[in-house]
Amino acid sequence: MILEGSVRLPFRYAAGTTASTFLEALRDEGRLLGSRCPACGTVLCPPRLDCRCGERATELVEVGPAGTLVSWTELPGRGAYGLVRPDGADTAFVHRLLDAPESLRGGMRVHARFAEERSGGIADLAGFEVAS
Amino acid sequence: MRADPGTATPALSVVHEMRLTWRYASGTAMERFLAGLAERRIEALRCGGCGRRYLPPRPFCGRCRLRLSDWVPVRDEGTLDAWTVVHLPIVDARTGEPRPVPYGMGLIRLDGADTTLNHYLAEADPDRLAIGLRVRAVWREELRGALDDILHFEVVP
Amino acid sequence: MRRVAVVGTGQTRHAKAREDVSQPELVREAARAALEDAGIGPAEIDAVVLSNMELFEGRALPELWAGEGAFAAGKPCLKVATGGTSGTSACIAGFHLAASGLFDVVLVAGFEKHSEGHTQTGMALTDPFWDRAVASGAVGNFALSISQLQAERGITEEQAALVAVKARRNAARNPHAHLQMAELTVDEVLDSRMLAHPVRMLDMCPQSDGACAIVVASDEPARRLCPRPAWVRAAVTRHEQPYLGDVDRRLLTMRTLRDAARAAYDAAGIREPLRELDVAEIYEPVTYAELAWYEALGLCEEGEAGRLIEDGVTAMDGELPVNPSGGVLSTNPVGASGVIRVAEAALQIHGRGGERQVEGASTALATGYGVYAWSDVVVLQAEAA
Amino acid sequence: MSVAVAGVGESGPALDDPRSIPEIVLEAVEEALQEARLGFDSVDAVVTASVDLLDGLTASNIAVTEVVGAVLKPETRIAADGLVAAIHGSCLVRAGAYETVLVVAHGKASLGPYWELTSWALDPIFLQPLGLDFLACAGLQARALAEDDAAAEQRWARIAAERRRAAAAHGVAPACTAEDVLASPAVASPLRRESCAPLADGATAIVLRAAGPAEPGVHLGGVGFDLSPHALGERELTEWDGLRRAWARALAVHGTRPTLDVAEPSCVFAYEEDLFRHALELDPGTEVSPGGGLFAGFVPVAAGLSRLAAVVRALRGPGGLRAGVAHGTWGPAGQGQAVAILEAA
Repeated sequence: MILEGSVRLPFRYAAGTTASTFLEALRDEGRLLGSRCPACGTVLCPPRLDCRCGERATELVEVGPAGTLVSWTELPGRGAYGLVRPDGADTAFVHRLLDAPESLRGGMRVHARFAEERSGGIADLAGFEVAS
Repeated sequence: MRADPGTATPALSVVHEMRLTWRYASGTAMERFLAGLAERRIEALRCGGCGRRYLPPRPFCGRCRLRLSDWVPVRDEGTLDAWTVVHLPIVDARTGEPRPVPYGMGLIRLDGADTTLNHYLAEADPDRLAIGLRVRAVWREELRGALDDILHFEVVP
Repeated sequence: MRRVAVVGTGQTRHAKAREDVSQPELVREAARAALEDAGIGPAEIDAVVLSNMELFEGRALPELWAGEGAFAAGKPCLKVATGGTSGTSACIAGFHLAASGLFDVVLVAGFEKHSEGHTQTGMALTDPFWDRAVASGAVGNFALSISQLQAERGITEEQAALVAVKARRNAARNPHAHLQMAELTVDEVLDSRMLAHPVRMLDMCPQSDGACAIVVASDEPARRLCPRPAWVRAAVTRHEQPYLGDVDRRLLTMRTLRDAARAAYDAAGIREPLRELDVAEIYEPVTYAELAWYEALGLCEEGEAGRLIEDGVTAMDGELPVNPSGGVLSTNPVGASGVIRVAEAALQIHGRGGERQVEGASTALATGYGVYAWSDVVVLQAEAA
Repeated sequence: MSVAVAGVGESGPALDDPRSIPEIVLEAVEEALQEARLGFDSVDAVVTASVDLLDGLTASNIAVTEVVGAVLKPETRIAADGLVAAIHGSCLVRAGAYETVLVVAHGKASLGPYWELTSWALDPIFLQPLGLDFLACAGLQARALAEDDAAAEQRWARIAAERRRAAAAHGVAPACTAEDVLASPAVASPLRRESCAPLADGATAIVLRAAGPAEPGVHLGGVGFDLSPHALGERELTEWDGLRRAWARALAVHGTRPTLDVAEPSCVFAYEEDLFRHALELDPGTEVSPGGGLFAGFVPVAAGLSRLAAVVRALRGPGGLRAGVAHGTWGPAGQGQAVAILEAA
């Protein structure tokens, strides 16, 4: 026999100080921040306390809001996602794409659009749209 | 601008509520056991190697590493093997609700089984509970073929 | 097994909630400390073993996100999880990787952030046909088993309270410990809130956020990296039948711990553990368990555990100090707790125990425990075999 | 000293297997032991692979401890692809800790909403809130490849059709043509329904034994595994860098580069075969997934171990094949990679 078993469980994940600083700048100032590693110079976005090279990357710098679309996908009923490298950052990150998928292609310029109402999460960035 | 852990700024957090449903398969042994409960019948599987009569019934004796197929009847009455009175309730994952406290819990060795069943006790007074007490199942009126068809166990006077 | 040793240890500040760091950042804190202790950089790590209980934080495959904290990006990394033994089993997996000849230096990191989940989430998804409708929870499960320990061994609430006092007072000398209570008394333990008869609040371990890491090395690098390596003389794991009501899943008998300890002592050539061990870091999630483990570990005859704690045999100045760190009773980030046991045992052999150092410790025991079903026993020694 | 694969056993892949996890696992374990001509008592240690959230069980190895014969024995439970469990098992033997090790992995995709569950493996701060899962990540990776390669989608459709045809007799999905693949609906563009391996239930068990290097049978030679950075944007998305590193380690352990007669990659999506071939610099003469690979049924967690079993069967077969490679992967867009060289002695 098959039994359907459900759970409803709440979880609350700490963003940590570095990601919080990023999310606060996003919420309060509509700015994108990256972290620059003092050792290797890499700028990571979203910022991280610890760089890939093992050093602490505590210096925060502004990146974007314009950037380059690296890749994208569309899921039926769920919209489009893109991998976007903000200007001034060495890494790209995934977010929503706000334009029709037909208009998308890799390498195109995109621009961050910030949500009207912001609450301190990654969704405060509504997504990226094709730069006009 | 710098970000250091341990600084005074309260950090942000992200909330996710897990709402998931799994389709669990009982396996044939458990299916027969649960069907039995719906008729107020308890059965265990007996190992041909060590002779242990297993509750819950399972396909395989982990001690003897043998498949099991020998069903034996078990009574709905037995001996209290361990007990406690709970004041800090567990939250039922199915409902998200805690059980009202205090409540008794026991490990019950049903007559005819060699392993024990963990279940609720009607009695919640520590002074009236002891290992070795005889207890019996109090069944739900409308049986559904699940372990909570037994509401709890009461001390046999 | 080929020679391997623990050559470095590191842990975070453990607390009720570490909201200042994300999971990978928490792991990084411990990993960085372990590397500094071993005097190596991330590039010298050949493989990473992670320990974490997925459902406490609701994560599937937690190494994917948190592994980078342990410098795992671009390296071999695997995750081990078996409840309370997750950490000790991860250490043992790390020993085996280093002994395999495939990896010279292995970083083992355990972590848990209980504050990110619901109090009971880790226990919520038990067998849906058997346990879930009548779950007794972690505290309830202990309480049931303790009723047998009291009935058959005469263990008293006062003796259990002595364990709580020893643990929290020891913890006061451990800068990493979560609960530090230098002045705790037996009366305070006995007056604390009843959770499940006879288990009181101060009988139980806390739920902590924290991480711990160790650096494991094979023979040659171990000698190079550490002036006094903690050599692994025995590393034994035993698993049990799955249900709470199965025959030997009881504090009283705890067959897996008895079997594992016997096998470990054989491997390490230990005949009289109480005399030959210099220090023990055992996984005691509840005060009564420590007393049951004294018997299972062969530190005393059956029925003598209460006397051991009353006589101070396992106190810091006793014949065999048990849990100078304050133990699980003082710090319990589950996925890290087993790693902490091994790290603290190694720390004693390294002679880097600070205020909690047992003078001249050269043979140390570490154990892991999970829901009566799993036991791990590790013996570390200053002398290689 | 060498590590021999003394027996393999498999249950499934099956669609919506009505049996419980222990029942499915027991079938695979008994078959593997039988093939190895060993009883449970000859097994010194067990390595299991399972993932709690996929099974809907806390410490989900509890469900299988009895049927894998781990009661009162050492068991290591690895939460990753089953090939990593096999690699760990081989380390137990190489370390001289145990002579005979049973490795078991199970997965039951019918238990829960697999792709939805994978969202719980993604960064909860930056990725999970966007509704991403492993399927979306695969779409991003496939697009990055297709962007510079106009022929990619046609090629993937041909690969998918070929694998499905090879798997039709023993798999869970019917054969179809490349045209059918291209006509099937997009699930995460450019990925289409029929270019993805069908989810299934099953278990795989293998017995590893310490053996002399020349002892007849199939030997588990060089092994390697790797974890890439979690964020897609911190990887070279059009490569499986992690597999390249894992493969370099496997070759270093192996000592020589063997001529591979057969390769069994864990490709859930047809595009991944390109990445696999590229990372291993696979010779065109190597036969890839002769039985259809995961297109016969993708059993999460067990997939990599089932690939190992497939290579062992191929090397034991009448074709006189000498060496093969098994591959496993887990995580978003191939974040975790594992690879093992198998050789007939």
